[in-house]
Amino acid sequence: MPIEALLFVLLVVLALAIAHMRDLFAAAMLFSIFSLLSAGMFTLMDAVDVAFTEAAVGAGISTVLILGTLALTSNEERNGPFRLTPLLVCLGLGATLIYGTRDLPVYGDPGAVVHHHVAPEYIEGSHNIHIPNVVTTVLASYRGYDTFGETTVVFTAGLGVLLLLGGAARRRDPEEEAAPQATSEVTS
Amino acid sequence: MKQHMRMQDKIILRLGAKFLVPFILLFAFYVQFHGDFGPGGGFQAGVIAAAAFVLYGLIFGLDTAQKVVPKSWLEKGMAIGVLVYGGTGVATMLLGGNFLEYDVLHHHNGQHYGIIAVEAGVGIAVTCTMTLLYYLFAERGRR
Amino acid sequence: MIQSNMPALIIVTPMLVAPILVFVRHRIVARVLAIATAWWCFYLAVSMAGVAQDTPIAYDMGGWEAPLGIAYTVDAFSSLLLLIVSGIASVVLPFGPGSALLAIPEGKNNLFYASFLMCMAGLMGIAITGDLFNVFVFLEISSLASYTLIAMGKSRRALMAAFSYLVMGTIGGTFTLLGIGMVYQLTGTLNMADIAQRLPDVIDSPATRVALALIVVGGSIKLAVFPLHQWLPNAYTYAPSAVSAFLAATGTKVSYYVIVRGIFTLFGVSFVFGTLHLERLLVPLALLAMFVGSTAAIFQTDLKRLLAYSSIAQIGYMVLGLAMANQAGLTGGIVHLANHAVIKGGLFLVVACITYRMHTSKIDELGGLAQRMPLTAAAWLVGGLGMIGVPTTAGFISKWYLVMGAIDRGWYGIAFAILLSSLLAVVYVWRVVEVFYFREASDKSNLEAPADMLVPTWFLIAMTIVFGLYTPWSAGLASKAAALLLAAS
Amino acid sequence: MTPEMAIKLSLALPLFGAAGVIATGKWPNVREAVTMIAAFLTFGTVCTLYPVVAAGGRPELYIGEVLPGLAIAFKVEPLGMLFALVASGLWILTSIYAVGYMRGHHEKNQTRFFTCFALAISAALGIAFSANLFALFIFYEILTFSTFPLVTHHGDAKAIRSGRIYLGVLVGTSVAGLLFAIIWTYAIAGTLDFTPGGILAGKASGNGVALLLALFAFGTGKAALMPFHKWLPNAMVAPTPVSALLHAVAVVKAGVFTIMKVVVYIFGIEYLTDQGASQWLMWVATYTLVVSSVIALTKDNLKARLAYSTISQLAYIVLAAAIATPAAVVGGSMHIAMHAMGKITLFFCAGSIMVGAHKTNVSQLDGIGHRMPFTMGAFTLGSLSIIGLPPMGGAWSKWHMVLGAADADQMFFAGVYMLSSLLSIAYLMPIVGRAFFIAEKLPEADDHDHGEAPLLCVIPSVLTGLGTIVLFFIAEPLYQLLLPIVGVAQ
Amino acid sequence: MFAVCMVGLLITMVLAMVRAIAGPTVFDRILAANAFGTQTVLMIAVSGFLAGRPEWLDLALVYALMNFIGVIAVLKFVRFGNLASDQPGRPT
Amino acid sequence: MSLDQWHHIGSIALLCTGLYIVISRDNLVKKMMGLNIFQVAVIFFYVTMGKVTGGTAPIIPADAHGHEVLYSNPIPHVLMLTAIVVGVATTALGLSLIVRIQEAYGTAEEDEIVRLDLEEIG
Repeated sequence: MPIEALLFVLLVVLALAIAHMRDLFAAAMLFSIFSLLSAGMFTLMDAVDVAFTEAAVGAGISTVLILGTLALTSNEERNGPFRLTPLLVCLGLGATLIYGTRDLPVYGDPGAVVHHHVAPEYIEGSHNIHIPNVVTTVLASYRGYDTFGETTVVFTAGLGVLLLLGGAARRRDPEEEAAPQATSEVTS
Repeated sequence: MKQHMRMQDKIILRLGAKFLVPFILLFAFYVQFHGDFGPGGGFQAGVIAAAAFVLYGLIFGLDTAQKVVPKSWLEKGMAIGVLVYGGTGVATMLLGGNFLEYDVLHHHNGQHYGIIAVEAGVGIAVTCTMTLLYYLFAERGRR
Repeated sequence: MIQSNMPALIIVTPMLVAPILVFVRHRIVARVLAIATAWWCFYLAVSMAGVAQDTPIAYDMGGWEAPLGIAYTVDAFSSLLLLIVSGIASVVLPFGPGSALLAIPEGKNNLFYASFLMCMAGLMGIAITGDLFNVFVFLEISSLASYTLIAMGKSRRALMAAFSYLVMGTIGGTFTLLGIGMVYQLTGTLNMADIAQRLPDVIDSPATRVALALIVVGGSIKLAVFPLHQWLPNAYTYAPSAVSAFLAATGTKVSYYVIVRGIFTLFGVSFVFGTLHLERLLVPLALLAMFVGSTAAIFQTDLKRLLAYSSIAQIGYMVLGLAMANQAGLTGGIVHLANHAVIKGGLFLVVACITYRMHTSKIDELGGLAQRMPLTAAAWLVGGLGMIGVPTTAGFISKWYLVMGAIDRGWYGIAFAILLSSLLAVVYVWRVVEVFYFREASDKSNLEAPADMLVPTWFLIAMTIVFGLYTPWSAGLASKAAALLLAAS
Repeated sequence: MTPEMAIKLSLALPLFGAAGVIATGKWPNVREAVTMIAAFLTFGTVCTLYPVVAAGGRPELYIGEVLPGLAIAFKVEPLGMLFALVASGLWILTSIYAVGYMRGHHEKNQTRFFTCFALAISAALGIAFSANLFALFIFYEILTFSTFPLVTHHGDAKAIRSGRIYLGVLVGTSVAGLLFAIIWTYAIAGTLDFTPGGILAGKASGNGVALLLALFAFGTGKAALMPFHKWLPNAMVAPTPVSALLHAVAVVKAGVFTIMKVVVYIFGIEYLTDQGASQWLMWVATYTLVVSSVIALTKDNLKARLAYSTISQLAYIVLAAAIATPAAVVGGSMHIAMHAMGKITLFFCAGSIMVGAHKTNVSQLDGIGHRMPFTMGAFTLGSLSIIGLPPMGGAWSKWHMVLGAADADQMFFAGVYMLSSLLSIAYLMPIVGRAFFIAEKLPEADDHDHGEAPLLCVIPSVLTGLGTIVLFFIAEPLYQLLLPIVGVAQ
Repeated sequence: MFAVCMVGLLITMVLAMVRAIAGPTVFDRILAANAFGTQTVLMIAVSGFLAGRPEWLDLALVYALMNFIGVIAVLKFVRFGNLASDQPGRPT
Repeated sequence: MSLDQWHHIGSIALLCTGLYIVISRDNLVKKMMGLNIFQVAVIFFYVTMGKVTGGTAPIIPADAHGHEVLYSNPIPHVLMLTAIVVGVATTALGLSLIVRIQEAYGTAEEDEIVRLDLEEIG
C-alpha cells in the first residue's frame, strides 16, 4: 500500500480533530495543516496543478478568510449536545458510498476506462500544439468554457461579498433587534 | 506584551516584506506565463499575486495597502478579468468561429494566443477578487 | 454571427454585461442595461425555441467536437427552460424599483443587477449545456448569485436563510459533483450524449446505482423535494420580494431539469424505473410533499411563507409527473414546471406589491385589501385560481396531464390524490381571498400599487390565463420534450 | 343570421351585458336597462337557433384547441337547445324581478350582482352548447366561480360560511369526481365529443362503467345528489333572485343537464342499460328523492323548504337518467324545463313575500293570500306544476318519466314517482292552504299592514305562473324536439 | 530510498500534528503548523527529485510562501485580534 | 469492502467527517470548515481516479515525444481546479454571511440564532 494511504489516515485524523476541537482558532490552524497535507498528497498523486491551487487557496486564502471571520466572531465554540441523527446519516452515507465504489477501478489502475476514452486525445492534442502542460491546454482550450464559468464564479463571489460586506458595518442595537421586522419592506 | 508595538515597526518584518513583495509578484508573473510549460496558470498566479498584497496589508496596515491598490481598482479589475476572458470569446465569434474557438485568431498559433489571453483574464480577475476579499474581511474587523 | 452563435450568446451576454455593470454607477442606466439584457436573452430564447422544438440545435464551445469539448444542445426541453428563465427575468427586472432594491447598500444597485444577471445566466447555462461537468459549474454560478440575492432581504433573518441555503446548496452541489465523478469513472466521458451511449454497457453495477442516487439526491436538495425542503420556506420568505418571485419561478425548476436529464437522458427509463423502480420511492415522497406542503400552507400566517409551502406541494406534482415516466405524466411534470413558474412568479409579485404598500405580508393585517388595492387583490384571485387548477388557467393544463399520466399508468388512486390535493389549494387560496374581500379595511384610502409594479404583475397573471387556453408554447413544447426524453431511453 | 353567428352572439351578448353593467354602474337605471337589453337580445338570438335544431340541424362552432384533441367547440343539439331556451328565457324574467327585488330590499353592490349574473348566464349557455365534455367542464367551473359572489352577496359571516360550503362542495366534487371522470373517459375513449349513441360502448364494461357513472353522478355536485346536496340549502342566504338563478335558471339545471348529457351522449342509453351499470344510481336517486322530500316537510323556513323540494325534483331527473329508457330520458329532459318554470315561480313568490311582507317562515303565512292575491295565486300555479297535476307543464314530464320507468319494467321506481308526488303535495299544499283558507291572526299593533309586493316583483311571478300552464299546451313540440336524442327520428 | 525518506517525513509529520492537536498554547499550534508546512515542502521536494520532475520545485516554493504569509496572518490575528489595523484589537 | 479500495475509503471517510461537522455543529464557522473538508473529499475522489501507476504528472517534458511516457489522466485535474475555485468562492461568500449574521444577531451559533428568532416572533 503506497504512502498516500498512510497520509490519508493522517488526513482523517486531522478532520476528526477539527470536528472535536472547540477552540476555533486551533481548528483553523488544523484546517491550514489539513490543506497543506492534502495539497502534498495531490502532488504525490501527480496532480501538480491541483496541488498548486489547493496550497494557494486552502492554506493561503481560506485560512486568512477564516481568521478574518474569527476576528469578528467568537473564538470559542459553545458546547452543544451530542446528536445521534447526523452521525447515523453520515454512517449511512458512508456505507452507501462504499457499496457504490467497491467495483470501481483500484488506485492507479492503468486499465481504467477513464484513461482510455477521451484523455489520450487530449494528451495527443496538447503535444501537437506544443503546449507541454496538458492541464493548461484542457483547461484553457478544450474545456475553456468551464474555465470561463470558473472565472465567473470567482467574480460572482466577489460581487456577493462586496454586496454583503461592502457597506458600512451595521451593528444593530438591542431595541432594533427586538422589533419584529420579518418581511416588511420600507417604502421610498 | 503590555507595550504594543505596531507591526510595521518590527524591522525584520518590514524589511522582509519590502524585500519579498516584489519577488512574490515576479513569481506570480512567472507562474502566469510559465503555466503552459509547468504547473500553474492564471488562477494560481492570481492567488499568489493576491498573497503579495495580503502580505503587504498585513505588515503595513490596511490603509497603506489601500493607498497602493485602492478598492475601487480591484472592483473594476475583477470585472475586467471576466471581460478579457469573455472578450476573447466574443472576438473569436466576430472572426467567424465559435465561442472561444482560438484557431481563428491566428492561422498557426491561434491556440497559444487564445490561451495566453484567457489565462491573463483569469489572472486579473483572481488577483483582484482575492485581494478584495481580504480587504473586505479585514476592514470589517477594524470597525 | 448572431444567428450561428445563438446558443452561446444567450449565456455569454448576461455573463459579460454583469462585469460591465460594475462600471456603470448610474442607477437608471444600470437598470436599463440589465432589462435590455434580459429581453435580449428572451428574444434569443424565442428564436431558438422556434427551431429547436423540432430539430435540436448543437453548438460546440471552442470549436471542439462533442466528447472533447463542451457541447451545447438546445432541444425542446432546454428551450422551454430557457424561455421560462429569460421570460421571468424579463418580467421581474422591470418590476417597480422600490421593493427589490431597498435593502441594497447605497450606490450598489449595479452590483445587485450584476448578481441577478449572473443568477439568470447560471440557470440558463444549466438548461442548455450538454456537458455534465458544465452543469455543475453553472449550478454553482447560479447558486452563489442566488445566495447573495436572498441575503439582500431586509430582515436579518434573510442572512440566516441565505446561509442555510448556502450550506444545503453546497451539499447538494457536491453530491451532484460526486455523482458526476462516478459516472465519469464508469464511462470516461462527460458529454451527456456520449454517456448515454456508453453507460448501458456498465448499467447494472453498484456504482451506477449510487451515482444515480447521488445525482437525484443532489438535485432534490436544490429542488426541495419533500424531506429535503427545509431551506426553502425561509429563503423565499425573507428574500426581497422580486428575488423570491424570480427564484421561486426559476431556481427549483432548473434543478428539476437536472434530475429529469439525469434520469431520462443519462441512465435511461428502463434502468431507473424498470430495474430500480425508483418510482416506489419518488411517488410516496411526492404525495407527501403535495399533502404536507399544502396543509402547511393552509396554516401559515404570512403570505410569502404560504406561497413558499405551496411551492413545496407543487414540486411534489412535478416529481410525481417524473415518476410516472410515461408520455402524459412526464408532459404533465414538465408543463407544470412552466405553468407553476408563471403562476408562482405572478403571485410573488402580487405579494411584492402588497408589501410595498402595506409594509407587511401578514395575512391578518391585510383585511379588506380589495378595497384599497383592487387590482392587486384581483391579481391574487386570478393567480390563486391558476394555482388551484381551475379550467382556463395554466394550472388546469398541468393537472390534466398529470391525471392522464396516472390513469395511463393504472394508478387510479394517485390520480385521485392529485385532484384531492388540489382541493387543499382551494383552501389556502380562498382563505386569503376571504380576508381580502370580505373583511372591512380599517382605512379605505386607495393604495393601489404603482403602474410599474402592476404591469409586470398583471402580465404574469394574464399569462396564467393565456397558458390555460393557448398551449403550443407550454404544453406543446413540454410534450415534445417528454417524447424526446422517453425516446432517448 | 347564420347559426354559427347565433351561437357566438348568444355566448357573447351576456358578456357584453356584463361589461356594459360595469361601465354604467354609476347610473342604476341605465345599468338595468343594459341588463334587460342584453337579456332580450340573448333570448332572441337563442330563439333563432330553435327552428334550425327542430328541423334536425346541428349548428357547430369551433373556437380552438386547448390541448391536442381537446377543443373548445360548440354544437347545438336538442337537449342543449332546451336548456339554452330555459336559461336565456328565464334570465329576462329574473332580471325584471331582480330589479324590483334588489331595489325593494335596498341591497348594496348591485353592479357586482348584475355583472356576475350576466356572467353566469353566459356560462350556462356555454354549458348548453358545449360540443364536448372538456368545454362543458370549463363552463361548468366558470359557472361555479361566477355565482360565488352572488351567494356571498351579503358579505356577512353567515354568507361567508355558506360561500365556503358552496365552493367547497361544488369545486370539490367537480375536481375530485367530474374532472377525474372526464380524464378517465378521455383515457379510455380517446375523445370527449358528445356523440349520439355514446363513446364508451365497447371500451369499458361492468364495474368500470358503474364506477365511471358514479364519478360523473357524484362529481356533478350541481345536481345535488345526496350526500353532496348541502350547498343548496346553504346557498339560501343569497338574495332571492340568486336563489332563482341557482334553482331554476342555471346552476342546478346545469348539474342535471350535465348528467343527462353524459348519459345520453357519453355512455349512450342503450349501452348503459345493457351493462346494467346504473341500477345503483336509481337507488341513490330514490333515496335522495324521498329523504329530501321528507326534510322539506319539516322545514318551516319557506326558502329552505323550497330548497329541499329542489333537491328532490333534481333527483327525479337523475332517476330518469339512470333508468335510461327513451321515454324516461325525454321525460327527464322535459322536466328540466318544467321544473324550472315551476320552481322559479315559487321562488319569485317567496321573494315577493319577503319584500312585501318581510315574512320568511311558512307558519307566518296564515291568510296572506288575501293581502297578496297575485303572488299567492302564482304560487299556487307553481306548486301544482311541481306536484305534476294537469293542466300544468309538470304533468307531462312526470307522465313520461313514469312511462319510462314502466318501459324498463322498473315498476318500483314508477311507484316512487307516484309516491313522491304525494310527498310534494304534502309539503307544498299546506302553504297554499294557509295562505287562502286560514285567517290571519291579526297582530296587536297595526304596523304589520302590507299589501302586494312591488310591481316589478309581481309581474314576473304571475308570468312564470302562467308559463307553467302554457308549457302544458306546448309540450308536444318540446317532446318532438327531444325525441332525436334517444335515437327516434322525428 | 524514497520509502525511507517518506517514512522519516511521516514520523515528523505525525509529531507535528500531535503538537498541533494537543496544543496547549496558541504558539504551540502556530509552530506546529509552520513545521508541518516545512515538512510538506520537503515531501514535495523529495518526491519531485526522486520522480525526476524538478519542475515541482515551483510548487514547493508556493508552499513555503503560503506558509510564511499564513504564519504572519496568524500572528497578526493573535496579537491584534484582526487583520487590518496596526492598533491592538481585543486582548488575547 | 476491501483494502484495494483504500483511496475510495479514505475519500469517503473524509466526506462523512465533513458532512458530520456540517450537520452536527451549531457554530457557523465550524460548519464552513466542515463544508470545506466535504469538498476536499470529493476532490480526492476525482484526483485518485486520475492516477496511473507508473505514470507521471501530465506535463510533457521538453525532451519527450509524448508517446513513450505514461501520464496520469489530466481531466480530473482540470475538473478539480474548477471545483477548488468553486469551493473557495463558496467559502468566501459563506464567511461573509457569517460576519453579517454575527453583526445582526451578536452570535454565530445556530441554535442561539434560532432561539433569538423564536423570541422575536414571541
